[in-house]
Amino acid sequence: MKQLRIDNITKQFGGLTAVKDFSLELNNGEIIALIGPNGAGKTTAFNMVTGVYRPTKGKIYFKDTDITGLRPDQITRLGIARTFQNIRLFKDLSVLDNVLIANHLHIKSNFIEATFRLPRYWKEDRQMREKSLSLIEKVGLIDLRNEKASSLPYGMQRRLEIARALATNPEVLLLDEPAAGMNPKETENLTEFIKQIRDEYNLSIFMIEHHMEVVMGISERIYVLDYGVIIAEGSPYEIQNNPRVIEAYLGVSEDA
Amino acid sequence: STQQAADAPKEDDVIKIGVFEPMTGANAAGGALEVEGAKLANKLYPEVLGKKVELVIVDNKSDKVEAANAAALLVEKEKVAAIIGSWGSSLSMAAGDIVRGRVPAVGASCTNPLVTKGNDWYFRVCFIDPFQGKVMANYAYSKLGARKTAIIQEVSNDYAIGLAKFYTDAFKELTGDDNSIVTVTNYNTGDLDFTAQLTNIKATNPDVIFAPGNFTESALIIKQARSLGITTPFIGGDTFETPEFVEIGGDAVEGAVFSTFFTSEKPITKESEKFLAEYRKEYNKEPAAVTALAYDAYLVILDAIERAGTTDPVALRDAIAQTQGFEGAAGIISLDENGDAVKNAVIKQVKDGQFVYLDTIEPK
Amino acid sequence: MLKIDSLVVSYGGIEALKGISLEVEAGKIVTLIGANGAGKSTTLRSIVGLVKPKSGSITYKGKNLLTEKTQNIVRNGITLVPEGRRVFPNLTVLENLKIGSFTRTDDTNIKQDLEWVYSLFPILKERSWQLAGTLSGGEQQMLAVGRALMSRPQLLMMDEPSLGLAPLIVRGIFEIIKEIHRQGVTILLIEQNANAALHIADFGYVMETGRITLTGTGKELLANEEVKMAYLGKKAEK
Amino acid sequence: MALKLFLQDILDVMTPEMFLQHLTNGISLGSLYALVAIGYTMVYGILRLINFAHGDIFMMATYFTFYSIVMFSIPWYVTFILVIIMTGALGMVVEASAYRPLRDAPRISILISAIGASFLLENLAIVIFGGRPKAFPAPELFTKVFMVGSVSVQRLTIIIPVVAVVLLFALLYLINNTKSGMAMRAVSKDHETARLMGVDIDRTISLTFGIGSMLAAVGGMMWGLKFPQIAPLMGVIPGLKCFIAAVVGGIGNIKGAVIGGFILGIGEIMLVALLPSLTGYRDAFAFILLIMILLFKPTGIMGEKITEKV
Amino acid sequence: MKKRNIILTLVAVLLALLFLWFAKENFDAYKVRILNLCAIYTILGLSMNLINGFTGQFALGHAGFMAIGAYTTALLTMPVAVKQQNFFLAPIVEPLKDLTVPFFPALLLGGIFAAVVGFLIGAPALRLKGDYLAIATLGFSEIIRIVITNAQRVTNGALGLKGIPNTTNLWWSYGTAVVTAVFIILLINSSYGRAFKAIREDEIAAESMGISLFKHKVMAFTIGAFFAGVGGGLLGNLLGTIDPLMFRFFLTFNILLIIVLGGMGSITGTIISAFIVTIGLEWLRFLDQSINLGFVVIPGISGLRMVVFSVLLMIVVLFFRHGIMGTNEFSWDKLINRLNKRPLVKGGTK
Ligand SMILES: Nc1ncnc2c1ncn2[C@@H]1O[C@H](COP(=O)(O)OP(=O)(O)OP(=O)(O)O)[C@@H](O)[C@H]1O
Ligand SMILES: Nc1ncnc2c1ncn2[C@@H]1O[C@H](COP(=O)(O)OP(=O)(O)OP(=O)(O)O)[C@@H](O)[C@H]1O
Ligand SMILES: [Mg+2]
Ligand SMILES: [Mg+2]
Repeated sequence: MKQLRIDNITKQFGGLTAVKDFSLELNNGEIIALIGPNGAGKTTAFNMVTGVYRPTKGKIYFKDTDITGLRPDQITRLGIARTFQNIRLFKDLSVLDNVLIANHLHIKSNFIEATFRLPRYWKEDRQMREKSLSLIEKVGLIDLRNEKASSLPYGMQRRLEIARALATNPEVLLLDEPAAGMNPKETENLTEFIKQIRDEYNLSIFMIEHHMEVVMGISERIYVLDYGVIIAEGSPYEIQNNPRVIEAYLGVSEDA
Repeated sequence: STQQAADAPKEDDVIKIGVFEPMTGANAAGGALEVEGAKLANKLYPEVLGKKVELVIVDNKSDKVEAANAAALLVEKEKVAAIIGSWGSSLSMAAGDIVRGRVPAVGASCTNPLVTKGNDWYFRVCFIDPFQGKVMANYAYSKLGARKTAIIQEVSNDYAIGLAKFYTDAFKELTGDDNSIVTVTNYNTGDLDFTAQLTNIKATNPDVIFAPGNFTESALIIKQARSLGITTPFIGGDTFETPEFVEIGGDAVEGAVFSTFFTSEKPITKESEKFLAEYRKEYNKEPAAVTALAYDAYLVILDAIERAGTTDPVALRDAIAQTQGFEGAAGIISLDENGDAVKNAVIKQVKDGQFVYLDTIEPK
Repeated sequence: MLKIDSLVVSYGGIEALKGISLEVEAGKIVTLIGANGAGKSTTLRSIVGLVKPKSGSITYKGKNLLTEKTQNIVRNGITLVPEGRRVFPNLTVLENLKIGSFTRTDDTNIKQDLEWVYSLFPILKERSWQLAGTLSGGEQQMLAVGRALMSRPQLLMMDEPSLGLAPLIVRGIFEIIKEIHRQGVTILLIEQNANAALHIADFGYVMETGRITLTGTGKELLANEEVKMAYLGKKAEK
Repeated sequence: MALKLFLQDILDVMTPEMFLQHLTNGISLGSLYALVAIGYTMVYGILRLINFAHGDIFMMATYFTFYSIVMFSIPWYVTFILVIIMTGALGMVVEASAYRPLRDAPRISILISAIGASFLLENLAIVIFGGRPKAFPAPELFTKVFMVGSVSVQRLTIIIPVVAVVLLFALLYLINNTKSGMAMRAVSKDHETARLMGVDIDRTISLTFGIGSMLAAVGGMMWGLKFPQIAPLMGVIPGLKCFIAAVVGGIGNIKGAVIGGFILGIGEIMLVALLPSLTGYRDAFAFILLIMILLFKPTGIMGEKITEKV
Repeated sequence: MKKRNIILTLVAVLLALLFLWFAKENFDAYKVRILNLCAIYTILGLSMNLINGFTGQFALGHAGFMAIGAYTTALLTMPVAVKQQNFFLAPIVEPLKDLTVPFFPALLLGGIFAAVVGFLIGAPALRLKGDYLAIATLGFSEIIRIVITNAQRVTNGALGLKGIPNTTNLWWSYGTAVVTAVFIILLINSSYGRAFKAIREDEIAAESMGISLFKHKVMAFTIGAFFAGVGGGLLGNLLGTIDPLMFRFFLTFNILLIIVLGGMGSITGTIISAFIVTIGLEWLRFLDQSINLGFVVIPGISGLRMVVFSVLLMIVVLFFRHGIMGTNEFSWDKLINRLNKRPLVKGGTK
C-alpha cells in the first residue's frame, strides 16, 4: 500500500499555474525529496497535500483514502504532519507547550472533563506529558523545555518544529527545507537525525531541500520540479547526472 | 478623628441636597439645563430651617451603572436629605432602588411613568406622558382640525414612545377612526437622516405630523421635511422648547407647536416671574422648561423640609407626598397618589424664532 | 570605513553581544560566521540602528552611528539585506525594487539599475507585477537582494542572502557579490555557507555566543582546524 | 408567490417620483458616508489601525468651523481652508502624542490608546464647548433646494459626490504615484524594513495622519452643511457608520470606501423606503449588510485578498 | 515549596472571605455597590479575556451577550405584578407573563441563552479575522440591542425594565467571580486552553497540528458569551433596572479597557485591573465637585473627571504597553522573591 499518492494535481493562482499535473508516490518507510528551482511550486505542492491550499485539479490519497480538499486539521488527524519553510512555532509559548499542543488532536476528554480534571483527562494529560518530554529529550531540548520557543536559536527551532510534528503521531512527515539557515556542520547532524526518526517512528518522509548534501545523502528517490512540472524522477545518482536537472537547478557541478 | 470631631458641629448646620444629572455622555446637554435650574434656586433660597442648603452635584455620565453609583454616593457618602434629578428617565430609574427607603427623590423632567410607579420615594414635578399625549391630540383634533396624523417617533427613547402611544390612543378616540394614524415610523437616537421616513410620510398625505423625540433630532426632521417640500404642520412634546431647537431648525421649525410646562410670556405664578427675571440676569438668555422644573424640584423639597420641620427621610417623604397647590416657577404643583405632578399644560408655537404662548390646558 | 568597538547589546536580560570589536575596511569583503544564535544578525542590526546597544561604539567614516536614526544611516550609504527577506508583501515586485532606491534622486540611473537587477535575476522581471507577498521563498530572497542593490550602497551588509536558494542561484549570488565588490562596494556578509563565504572574503570573523573568537583572512580561517570542525562539515575535511 | 404579493404591495405605494426622491436621498447620504469613509480607510490602510479618534477629529473640525464663522465672522471660504489646516495639525498632534510613543507596541495597546484619545477629545469638547448642541452655520449657497420634476434636490446632493470623487482621485494619485505614497504603503506593512529603505517613518505616519485629518475636516464640514447640528459626541455615529462603509468596501481600499459609502447610504434609505415597518431596525441594517458582505467576502468588496504565504 | 504556596493561598482566601463578611456588615451601600461592581467587571473581563486574550480573537460583542443575560435573568426573576406594571404600553407575551423562577436558575439560564446566541453568532463570524471580526461582532452586538429595543412585548423596548429584584449581593457576585476565575484558570491550563493559545499564536500552524480552528474558536467564544451573560444577569439584578441603551458598544470598550490595562492573557491582571478601573473612576469623582482647599474653593468643572480619566488611561497605555501584568500571572514565588529582592532562580522546580 502506498502511504501517499498524488494524482495529477494542478494549482493555479489567478493566471499563474504554480503546479501542473503533478503526480507522486510515497512508499512505506521511504524518504523521498522534492527539489527544483525557486518558485517551482514545491511548497505549493506541500500545501495541497496538507490541505492549506485546495488543488485546482487532481486528487490526493493517503493510504487509499481520498484526502483532497480536507482541512489541514483533518489531514493531520489522519496521520500527515509537516514543518514549515518559514518556521511557524507558537512563539510565546514554552518548548514543552509547543509539543503538548500537538498532542491535543488525539484527546478524548471534552472540555468539561478537561477543565475539572476528571479521571479520564487526568490520565490523558499524564500520557501527553510523558510522550512530549520523551520527544523533547530526543531532539535534545530537554534542558530548554521551559524556555519560550522564540528565544531558541534557529537550529533548535527547526528541531522543535520536527518534535512538534512528531507529537501528532504521523505516519507521513513532510519537511519543508529543514536545513535552511544551518551551517554545514549542523546540516550533517540534521541528516542523521532525520534517518534516526524515520527508523524509530516508522515514518515515511517527504522533504523539500536545497542542500544537496542532505538530499543526496538520505533520499531514496528524488523528484525534480521546474515551473510546476516534474522534469525528472529517480535515484540520487540518476538525478545528479540528469542534464536537464543540472541545467535547470544544480548548475555545472563544481565544488561549492 | 479629632478632625472629624471638629467638623461635626459644622456639618449639622448644613442641609445637603443632591443633584444627580448627566454632565458627560449623550445626555450632557439636558443635564446641564437642569443643573442651572437647581443652582439658581439654591442661590435664591439658600436656607431652610435656619440652616444653609448645599447642593451636591454628581455626574451620572448618561450611563445607568454610573447613575446607580452616583445615587448611592449621594445617599451614603454625602448623606443628602433629598435628591433632584435626573434628566432621562432611564437614569432616574437606576436611582429608584437606591433611594427607596432612604432618601426621597424629586425628578424634574423624567416623564416615563415607570419612574414613580411602585416607588413611593420617587416624585416628580412634571406631568407625565399620558397627559401630554392627550393634550396634543386634542390640540391637533380641535385646533388644527386634523383627522389624519403621521407619527415619527424616536423608538429608542422611552419618552417618545410613551408620548406617541398616548397620543395615538387619544387621537383615535377623538376621531373614532382606527385608521386615523396613517403611519407610525421610527428612528433611533442619534440618527441624522430622516429623508426616507419623511418621503414615505409625504406619500400618506397627513393633516399633521406628530414627532415626539429629542430636540436635536426633531429639529433636523422638520428641517429635512421642509426641504423635501412637506408643508404639513409639525407638533411635538416639551423637548421642543430648547433654544437649540430653533437655532438648528432655523426657518424650518417656524410654526411648530408643542406642549410644555410653563411659559415666560404669561407667568403662571409669582414664582415664575421671579425665576424668569433672575434667570435672565444670571444666564443672559431665555430659560428652558426643564430648567424651571429643576428649579421647582428644589423648591418643592425645601417647602417639604419646612413643613416637616426636619430632614428625617420618612417625614420628609411624607411631606413631599402631601404637596398640594404649590406655586412653582413652572406652574402650580399638586402631586397625585403616584407622586406625579398634576398641573396645567401650556401649548406654544415657534414664531419668528421665539416660543410663543398659545393656550393653557387644564388636567381633567 | 566601519569600526565597532566593544559593543554590548542585550535583549531584556539576555546579553546577545558581550563586547565585540571589528573593523571593515573600504573596498573589502568581510564575513561573519558562527553558529545559530551567536549574535551575527544582532551585530548588523546594531549597525543600522535597529537595536540600541547598551555600550560600545560604532563609527562609520569617523562618524558616530549610535546617535543616528536608521533612515539617516541608510542615507549615508549603508544598506542591509535583512534576515528573513522582509519584502513588502503588499507592494509589487517592481515597487519593492523602486523603494530600494528611495533615498536616491538620480532618476535616469535608477532606471538603468533596475534593468541591471532584472538582468541579475530574470525571474523578477517575469514577476514584476506580482505582489511580493505571493512570491516563493527563494524569489523573495532574490528580491530582497535586488532591492538592496537598488540603493547603490557604499557598504552593503547581507544577512544570509543565500538562505533557501537553489544551488544554481546560490552560486549566482556569490558571483553577484564579487561583481558589486569589483564595482567598489564594501561588503559585510553573514553566511551559513561558511565555506563559500570564506572563499570570497578578504577577512573573516568567527562569532560564538556573543563574542568574537577568531579573526583572520578568508584563507587563514578556511585552513583553521577549529573552523573546519565547527562550521565546515565533512566536505571540508575531505 | 408571497414575494410577488409583497413586491406588489410596495409597487402599489411607491410611485416613480417617490422612488426617484428616495434614490436622490440615498445618493446624498451615501456620498457623505463615502467622503468620510475615505479618510478613515486611508489612515487604516497605512497604519493598520482603527483610528477611533477619527470621528472626534471630525467633530473638532465642525467646532473649528463654528467658531471661525460665528465667533470670528471669518467668511466661509477662508474658514474652510483654515479649518482644513487646523484639523490637519490637530491630527498630527494626536498622532504624535497618542500613537507615536507606541510605535512598536502590541496593536491592541495602540487601539486602546486610540479609544483613549477619542474619549479625551470628546470630554475635552464637553468641557470646552459645552455639552449642548450648536447650530452649524451653513451658508445658503450650499443648502438651497431646487426641484427636478417633483423631486427636490439640495445643492449639497450634487456638491458632496463631486468633492468625494475629486478627493478619491487625488488620494489615489498620491498613494500610488508619488514617493511619499510609496513610503506610506511600505510603512503600512513593515516599519523596520521601511526604515532600512531610508524612509522616515515618523514623518510618513505624521503626514498620513495630517492628510487623514484634513479629509476628516472636509467630511466634517460637508456633514455639518447637511446636518447642521454639532455636539461633542457627534463624531461617534459617523465614525461608526463610515467605518462600516470602509469595511464593506474593503478596509484600506480607497475606492472600496467610496463604494461602501454609497451602498450603505442608498441601502439604508431603501430599507426604510421599501420596508417602512422595519424603520426601527435601520441601524441594524448597516450591520446586517456589513455582516452579510463579510461572510461572503471576508475582506470586503474590494479588499485585498490576504494571501498569507505558508 | 508547593505546600507553602497552598497554605498562603488558603490564608489569602480566608482573609478575602473575612473581608467580604466585614464589608457586608459594616460598609455602606455605596461601597458595597462598588465592591459588587468590581466583582461583576472581573467576571466580564475574564470572559472577554478568554476570547480576546487567550484565543486571540478580537471580538467586541460583549455588550450584546450581557444584554441577553441581563434581560433573561431579569424577566425570569421579576414578580408577575411588577411585570404587569412595567408593560403598560403593550402587554408582555404569554409564557413570560406568569413565569418566575429563583435567581440561581435564572442566572444560569441567562448565561446559557447568551451562550446559545454566542454560538449562533460565532459559528459564522469566527471565519473572519482581526479587525473584520471585531467590527462584525460589534455589529452583532448592536443588532441584539436593536432587536431588544424593538421587541416591545418581550423586553418592554426603550422603556426598559424596572423593579428587578435586587438579589445580587456580595456573596453572589464574589461567589460567581471566584467560580468564573477558577473555571477559566483550569480551562486555560488544560489541553483545550493550550489549543486556544496555539490558535492565538499562529492559526496556520495550529491547524496543521490537528487543531480544528472552528471548533475551538467557537468553543472559547461560547464559553466567553456564557460568562458575559451571567455577568450581565448579575449587573441587572444589582441595578434593579435595565434598558437597551445600557448595552451600547461603549460597555464593550470599558471591558476591553480593563483587560488591556490588566494585560491581555493574564487572569490576575484582569482581576487587578477590574478593581483599579472601577474604584479609580469613582475616586476621581472629587474632580467634578468643588474642591475646598481651606483658603480657596476651586469650582468643580463637570466633565473634568472624564478628561482626567482619559489622560490617565493614555498614560498607563503609553508607559505599560503590555498592561499591568503582561501575560504573566501572580505567583507567590515571584512575590516572595520580589520581597526578598533575590533574583528568581531560573528553571527552578515548578
Ligand atoms: N498564494 C499565492 N498567490 C499567488 N501566487 C502564489 C501563491 N503561493 C505561491 N505562489 C506562486 O507560486 C509559485 C510557486 O511557489 P512555491 O512557494 O511553491 O515555490 P517553491 O518551489 O517552494 O520555491 P522556494 O524553493 O523558493 O521555496 C511561485 O511563483 C509563487 O510566486
Ligand atoms: N528580539 C529578540 N528578543 C530576545 N532575544 C533575541 C532577539 N533577537 C535575538 N535574540 C537572541 O540573541 C541571540 C543572538 O541572536 P542573533 O539573531 O543575532 O543570532 P545569529 O548569529 O544571527 O543567529 P542565526 O544564525 O540563527 O541567524 C540569540 O540567543 C537570540 O535568541
Ligand atoms: Mg518553498
Ligand atoms: Mg541571524
